[in-house]
Amino acid sequence: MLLEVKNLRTEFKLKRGIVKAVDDISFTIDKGEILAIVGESGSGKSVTSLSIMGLLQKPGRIADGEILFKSQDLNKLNKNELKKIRGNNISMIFQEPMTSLNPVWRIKDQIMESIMTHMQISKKEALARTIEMLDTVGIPSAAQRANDFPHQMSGGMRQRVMTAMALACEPELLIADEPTTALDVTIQAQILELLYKMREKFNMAVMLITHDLGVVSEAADRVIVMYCGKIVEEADVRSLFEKPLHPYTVGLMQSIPQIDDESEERLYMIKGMVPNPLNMPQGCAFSDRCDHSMERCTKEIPELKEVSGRKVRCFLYEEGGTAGK
Amino acid sequence: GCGSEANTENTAPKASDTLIYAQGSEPRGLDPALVDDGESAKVMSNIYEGLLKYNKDSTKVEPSLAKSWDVSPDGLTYTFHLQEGVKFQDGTDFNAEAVKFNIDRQLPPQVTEDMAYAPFVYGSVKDVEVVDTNTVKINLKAPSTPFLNNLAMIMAAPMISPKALKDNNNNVNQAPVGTGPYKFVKWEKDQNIVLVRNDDYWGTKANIKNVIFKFIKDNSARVVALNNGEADIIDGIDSTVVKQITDAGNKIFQAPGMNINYMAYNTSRKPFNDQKVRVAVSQAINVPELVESLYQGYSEPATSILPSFMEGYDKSISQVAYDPTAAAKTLKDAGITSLHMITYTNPRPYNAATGQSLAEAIQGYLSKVGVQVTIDSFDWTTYKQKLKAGDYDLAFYGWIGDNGDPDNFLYLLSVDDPTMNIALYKNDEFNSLIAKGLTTPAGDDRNAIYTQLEKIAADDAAWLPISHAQTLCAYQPNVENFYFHMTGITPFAGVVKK
Amino acid sequence: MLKYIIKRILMLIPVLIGVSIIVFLIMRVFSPDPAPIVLGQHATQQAVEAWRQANGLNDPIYLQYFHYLQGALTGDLGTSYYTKTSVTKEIMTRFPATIELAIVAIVLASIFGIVIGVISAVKKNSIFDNAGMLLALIGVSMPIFWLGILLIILFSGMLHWLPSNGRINPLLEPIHVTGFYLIDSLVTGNMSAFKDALQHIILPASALAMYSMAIITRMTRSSMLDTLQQDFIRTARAKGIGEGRVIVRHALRNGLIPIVTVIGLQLGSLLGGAVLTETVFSWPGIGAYTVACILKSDFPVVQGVVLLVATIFVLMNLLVDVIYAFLDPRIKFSKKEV
Amino acid sequence: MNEVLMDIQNLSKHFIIDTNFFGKPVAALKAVDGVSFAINKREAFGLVGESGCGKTTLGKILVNLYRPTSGKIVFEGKDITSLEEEQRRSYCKDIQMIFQDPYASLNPRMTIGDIIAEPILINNLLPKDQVEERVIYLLNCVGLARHQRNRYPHEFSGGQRQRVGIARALAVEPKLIVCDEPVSALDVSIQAQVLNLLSDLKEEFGLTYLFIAHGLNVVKHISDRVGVMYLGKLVEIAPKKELYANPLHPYTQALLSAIPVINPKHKKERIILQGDVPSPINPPAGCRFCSRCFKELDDCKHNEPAFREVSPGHFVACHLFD
Amino acid sequence: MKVNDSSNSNENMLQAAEYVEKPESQLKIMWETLRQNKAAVVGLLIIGFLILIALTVWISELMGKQILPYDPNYSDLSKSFIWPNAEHWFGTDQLGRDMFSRILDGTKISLFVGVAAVAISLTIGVILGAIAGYRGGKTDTVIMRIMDMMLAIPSILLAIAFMAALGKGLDKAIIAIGLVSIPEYARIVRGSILSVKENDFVQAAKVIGNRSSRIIYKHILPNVISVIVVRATLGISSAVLDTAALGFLGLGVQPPFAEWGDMLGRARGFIFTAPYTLIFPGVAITITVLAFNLLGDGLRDAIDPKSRIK
Ligand SMILES: Nc1ncnc2c1ncn2[C@@H]1O[C@H](COP(=O)(O)OP(=O)(O)OP(=O)(O)O)[C@@H](O)[C@H]1O
Ligand SMILES: Nc1ncnc2c1ncn2[C@@H]1O[C@H](COP(=O)(O)OP(=O)(O)OP(=O)(O)O)[C@@H](O)[C@H]1O
Ligand SMILES: [Mg+2]
Ligand SMILES: [Mg+2]
Repeated sequence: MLLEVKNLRTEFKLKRGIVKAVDDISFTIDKGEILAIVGESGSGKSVTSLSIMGLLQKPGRIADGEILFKSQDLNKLNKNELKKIRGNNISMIFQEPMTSLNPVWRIKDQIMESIMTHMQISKKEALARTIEMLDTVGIPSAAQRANDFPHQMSGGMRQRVMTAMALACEPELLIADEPTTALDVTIQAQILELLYKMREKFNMAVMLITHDLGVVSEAADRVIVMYCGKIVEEADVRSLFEKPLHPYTVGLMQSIPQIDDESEERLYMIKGMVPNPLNMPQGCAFSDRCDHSMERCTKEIPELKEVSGRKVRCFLYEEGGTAGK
Repeated sequence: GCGSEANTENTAPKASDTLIYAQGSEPRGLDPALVDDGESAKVMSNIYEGLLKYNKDSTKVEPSLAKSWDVSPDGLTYTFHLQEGVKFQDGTDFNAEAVKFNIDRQLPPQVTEDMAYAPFVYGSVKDVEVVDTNTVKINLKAPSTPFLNNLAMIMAAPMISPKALKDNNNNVNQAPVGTGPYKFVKWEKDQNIVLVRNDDYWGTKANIKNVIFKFIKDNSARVVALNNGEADIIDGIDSTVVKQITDAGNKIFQAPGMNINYMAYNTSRKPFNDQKVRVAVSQAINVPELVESLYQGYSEPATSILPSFMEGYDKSISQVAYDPTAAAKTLKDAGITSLHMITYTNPRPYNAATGQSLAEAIQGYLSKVGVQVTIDSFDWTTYKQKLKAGDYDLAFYGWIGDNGDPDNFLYLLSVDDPTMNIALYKNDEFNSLIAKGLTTPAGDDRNAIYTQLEKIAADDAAWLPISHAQTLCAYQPNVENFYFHMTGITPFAGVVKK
Repeated sequence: MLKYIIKRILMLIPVLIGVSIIVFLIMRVFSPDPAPIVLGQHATQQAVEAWRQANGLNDPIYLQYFHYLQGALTGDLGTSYYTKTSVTKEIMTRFPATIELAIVAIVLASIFGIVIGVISAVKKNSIFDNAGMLLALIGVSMPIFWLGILLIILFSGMLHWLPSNGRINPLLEPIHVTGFYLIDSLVTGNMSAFKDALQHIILPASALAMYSMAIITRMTRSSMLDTLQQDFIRTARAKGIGEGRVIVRHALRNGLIPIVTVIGLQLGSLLGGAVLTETVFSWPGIGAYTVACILKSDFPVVQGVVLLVATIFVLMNLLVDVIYAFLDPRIKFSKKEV
Repeated sequence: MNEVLMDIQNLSKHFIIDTNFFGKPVAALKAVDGVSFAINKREAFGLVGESGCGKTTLGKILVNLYRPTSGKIVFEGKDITSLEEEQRRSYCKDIQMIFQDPYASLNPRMTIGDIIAEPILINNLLPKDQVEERVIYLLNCVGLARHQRNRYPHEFSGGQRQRVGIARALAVEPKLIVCDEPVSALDVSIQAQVLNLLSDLKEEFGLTYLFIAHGLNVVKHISDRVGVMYLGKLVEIAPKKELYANPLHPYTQALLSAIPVINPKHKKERIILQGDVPSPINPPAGCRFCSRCFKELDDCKHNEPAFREVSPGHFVACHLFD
Repeated sequence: MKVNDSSNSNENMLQAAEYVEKPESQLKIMWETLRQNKAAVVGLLIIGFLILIALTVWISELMGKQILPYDPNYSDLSKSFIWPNAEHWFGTDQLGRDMFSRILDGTKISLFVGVAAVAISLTIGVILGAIAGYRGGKTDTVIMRIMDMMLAIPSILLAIAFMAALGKGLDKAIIAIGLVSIPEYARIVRGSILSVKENDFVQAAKVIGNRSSRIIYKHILPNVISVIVVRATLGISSAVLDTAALGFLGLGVQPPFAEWGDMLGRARGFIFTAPYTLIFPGVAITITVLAFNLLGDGLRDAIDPKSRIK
């Protein structure tokens, strides 16, 4: 077990109230595993990853929980110890390739900075490694392009540079926060391919954050579905797509137009909208959008329960629930 | 940048070797024929000398570059016997040729329109003859009693090295060469002028080696500079800072000034073409109180146009007395409720409190007798133009005497030029008396003429004479023998610094 | 790049011609006649007329402008009515003083402004931040001349620590190399002159710097707050580099871009602010002199100064743009490279 | 069989992006370059292609926001390309647009009711006293409540704002609506709501859509025919079923294969294209796709392939089918 | 955050009823945000107080009543330079005028000049900027080049030259200060218009058939107005400073008007005799300018363009 997150709770204290962006989530990632986290905008995916990296900014703070990386609680480390792990053992690529690179630095300097922070090597060696990494991620004529500024590259190339930077120190865990959302489909395919190859090559674990179920089904080993800061379902990828349990997961899958779906029917719709994080319903956060909502759902919050080797947070699957019909 | 000995030294010279004089603004230039301002005069009086000079305490003339002189009985020929062996600071000789050169330069056809004082000083001169090396003869077109006095003036009259004039295109504003006790070293624009002692001076040599004129525009800044040890002597201060200066252990120099500060009525149009109205307004104003509070004892309330120490002054002359009730009545009868006044914004040598404050004070008095005054105040340049335009009921002005002759004050009321005779006063009797005074030889007869003129002016009330400003300077306690002559010059040759 | 600069410099010409027209109109059409003041208290009406004629003031205005432009193009800005010295010389003897003052002020303002601004941004809402912002607010709200007078009263009048006026003790004046006393005295190794010049410049430069410092502080703070929000800062932190490096190398380097613009603009406005500072501190620069010349209707000098200041201002803007491109590789001078 | 509503003939738009010192253009960006196709009445014509290929530009030309550099637009048999300003505006009623970014396309200072009422008022479509009724009707059509009429856009979520945008377009009862990626900015769960709404409205009002998207799955759901664009040019047009079943152009094939399938069991064979879309400023000579093509022929580098009909209704521009 | 719908839960209930919510006033929203900003509230309070003083003084002056403790322009030379005391809170000046009354009276002048000058530059600047920004092309180039020319001359020099040419006076000071700051407004308005113009809603407005003029005043200007309001608020503060600077140089208003800068300029001569004559006007200027700066900053935060439009 590489990473274990236990009862993580992250809050943002705003003037208008407290946003519980991540509300008591626990999960693990094993060596070499790709864990996907899905959920729609605002469900807490990015906040989870930032909490792990220790990159939360005010007014956010980790209210509770442990983040054990190789049994070491990252949350309890001091700044210097954390810096040693960050970018070295755990790295991260971000959602926005357009803005996540420093616009006034040449890309080689940005990658070299990362290398030289964590490895005791000379500038020359660092440069050589930088070019090697750029080559690995598939940037043509890497030695030349290394001198470019970010704005001289396209979105896909930048995302590759980000990846090269993240992988430069051969991390054990890579957190990829929606690495393809801003990209075109053909470029998205390139990047996913790259991630896959890199995982093989370096045998690292990947925490892949996305809201695209297609990406999940293509790339992940295991999936966590988040809704309003909570894990609502967790399963390995095959069983999840074979038989989604939580009504939200079910709805999500049905609402996406399928390329190989020949039916001309209307799409399935999840009614309503995500609730305001400052004004959460009392019971299950999904209760007022759910087709199976029961009286109980609006009053109590269900627990994340084991159901035949997977986990789901829904009263339908509790004893006496109507599931399995 | 001009180089000087001072440049190469890496330490400041001993303080007692240097005298720093802070004045309000920069001279226009240092060519006596080309300038007309008091700030230039102070500097030039240390570099140049004329044929004659004024007595230290009055405007009586004394020998200077001329040892002695004779006047022909018809008053048309003046013969001067020059000091021998005098050299200009550039090493050339001072002699009769040099005198002729200097005067010819300011006579037609050579004279140019920017020689402000040439007509005034040399207007009566017909020609100049060199008799021998050390004797020169000046012939006049008509007798002129003030002529000798004029030759002691610091404008137009001083002797400049002809070589320097030739070298500098007939303009030594930036490169003055005279015969005086100090030599010009350098002039940093807007900062200072540095002079150094002329060790080859023909007379008694100066005590202090370096003299620096510093220009500090703001009055209180000059006081700070004095009290902060940045200046040895400052001038142009007003009464309000005297205590501050003496508290800091510094000293005040105070002397009567040869000037007049006045308010003029526009006599050319209604309502002040009526003498009664003029008198009424004058009655409304408590001049002694006004002078006391604006100048706090450092100006004397004016009872006449001429300062008291001048020839022609008579104690018996007095202006209209303060009588607000009478004033209110007359003005009400004349139906006068509002008047238009123009004034200047800056302080002047004769009015340290600024024209604006003076105007506002008078506005205050007039409001008490039921007359509302609107004030338009202008900077000095614009003000002069507004005066010329003549659109005002009341205006402020003043005069600084040039040569100590009474004509120099009273002729103002006789000329046509609207920027001088701002009351636009016209009185034929007055004008003919002025002409007579000019040709009458100095003496009691002549003085009587000017007393008479004063009386006419007071009765007619074309002006309301307000004050004669005293010269007010301050200096460090270790400075001795400093004096400020009533013509506005500051010779430093005799000054000692302990 | 070079093409761009040349293009920009060519574009300055119409701007400068426009500036000269504006000043020409204000000065020659609307301002009072200089003749009486130039010629003094004894001048006659004829003398005034003759003088006006001699100085071409009786020509039609367009002809006057044409003559002026003709002169200006050959480097002749005319002669001061008042001192009868060439305008170029008049300006050049005073200009170094103003530039020296402005540069010292902008250096003071930039150093303090950036340091306070950065710390305020990093420690947002701390006591330091609040105090810094209050200071900046007061800085932009205080009339510069009032501040100057208060400084004089305090440091010269009461404490006697620093001189209240002038640039230097004239007897210590260094040999003129550049006209900047601080530099000249160092170059010639004249340490007592350097010390004296430094003492003289502290008060006026501080008064002049106050406003700009406040502006730069505020700009730095908001620019830094903005930059610190950016995604690439998060990237930098994710690399595991130290916070100090993140702030200085990543955030400040980017945040500096708008700050440079502000500093450039401030240098322009400092030349304007110098008008007041120089008046208060009797600083022998171009600012106070120009005001005096405006009031005396000394047309040639005013036109010359305004033209010079405008030139400096537009060149400063050009310089800022070039520095900008230097700091920010995204900016291109030619869109062809897109 | 089908009646043509709008016929687009050889349409181009070149943006001038650099001029020399004298203002003469020296570089042009060929955003749309010689595009021809027809939109039939009551059909939904889908347009896909990668970012920057000129989809939005094309849409904006159709609604008069850009003047085309060359080419012709024939609407209901009338040439509307070179009309005077006044006449052009009269076509506003017929052709409307829904924008990609729901956050930027509504005036933040107007209530949503006013936003919807504005087109009715400025085109004088209804007497003043009936406008309000119509606004409420339109709100209901797009699934918004009457009581929300006086709220400002910032009080709504993205999906709701997009509905307001749709209502605004519907207000003038247009014949053609250009939908520029109306769901790209929305969350998956909301996307379905908007797509369903658009289908419903199409039926209800008998609308014609030009539906722009960059993902083929969304287009497939809504459109009848699909056009594929690459770097300012159309590379393929076919009826939907035909296109998805039998894509001819290599780019279309790659595009289809790149879409992740939500079924972990069916890991399909991927065509991964190399490199990025080249810049439209200096597009490659010959076939524009040849720099990324996996089936490149000799001809491709030099000759531009013609756009030809290879089977009924199926057009493609590729040398493979010459 | 895309979700902002607190009434979500009772939406269905309301939908049934024929109920239409009142539009939420934009001003009210702004006020609400502004109210949270303590500094801005302080600024607003001070400004309110200053306006109150100015209006009271002005109205009572119009009605011929004396509301100030003394006539601000009444000079009594026998009372010159009285230090602050119970009778004259701020002392008296050289001419024996009550400083307290003059400072209060000066509020009227400073505010008036500030507001009027800004009104001039605002009107002309907004029109020029709007034309330049919306029309673009040659018009834009010509207008902005002229603005560049004016910007190239330090505004205080330009104002001094104007004043020297026009002469002293309240009206002329307003014109001079108003004229020299036109370019700033023109630039800001043009810049904002250019950025608002890029927004899709402007394009949408064209698509539904709006005329250009209507697009400008209905769609563009309302979205630029906040920027203009902020700029104008800050502009008042700089106009007050410029007025003071002109007054200080002796180029401001005609006497006996109690203008703060003019008072400062004159007090300069009396820093030793009557330092209080230097302190009070300076403090008055600083407080006024500070208040407008506080409010301007607060407004800027309150209507932060980032939160509404790009
Ligand atoms: N700086 C912040 N201040 C206040 N609230 C925040 C902040 N950052 C995130 N949140 C809140 O935390 C919650 C989770 O946000 P998060 O960014 O993790 O969502 P996400 O799942 O990554 O969404 P997306 O798919 O849009 O990236 C949201 O409700 C958001 O409003
Ligand atoms: N006003 C303009 N001036 C110059 N170039 C433009 C302009 N508008 C668009 N372009 C360029 O034209 C090309 C096509 O742009 P367009 O917006 O039509 O693409 P798109 O297919 O809609 O892309 P996306 O999927 O990103 O919306 C792009 O390269 C773009 O940079
Ligand atoms: Mg996220
Ligand atoms: Mg688009």
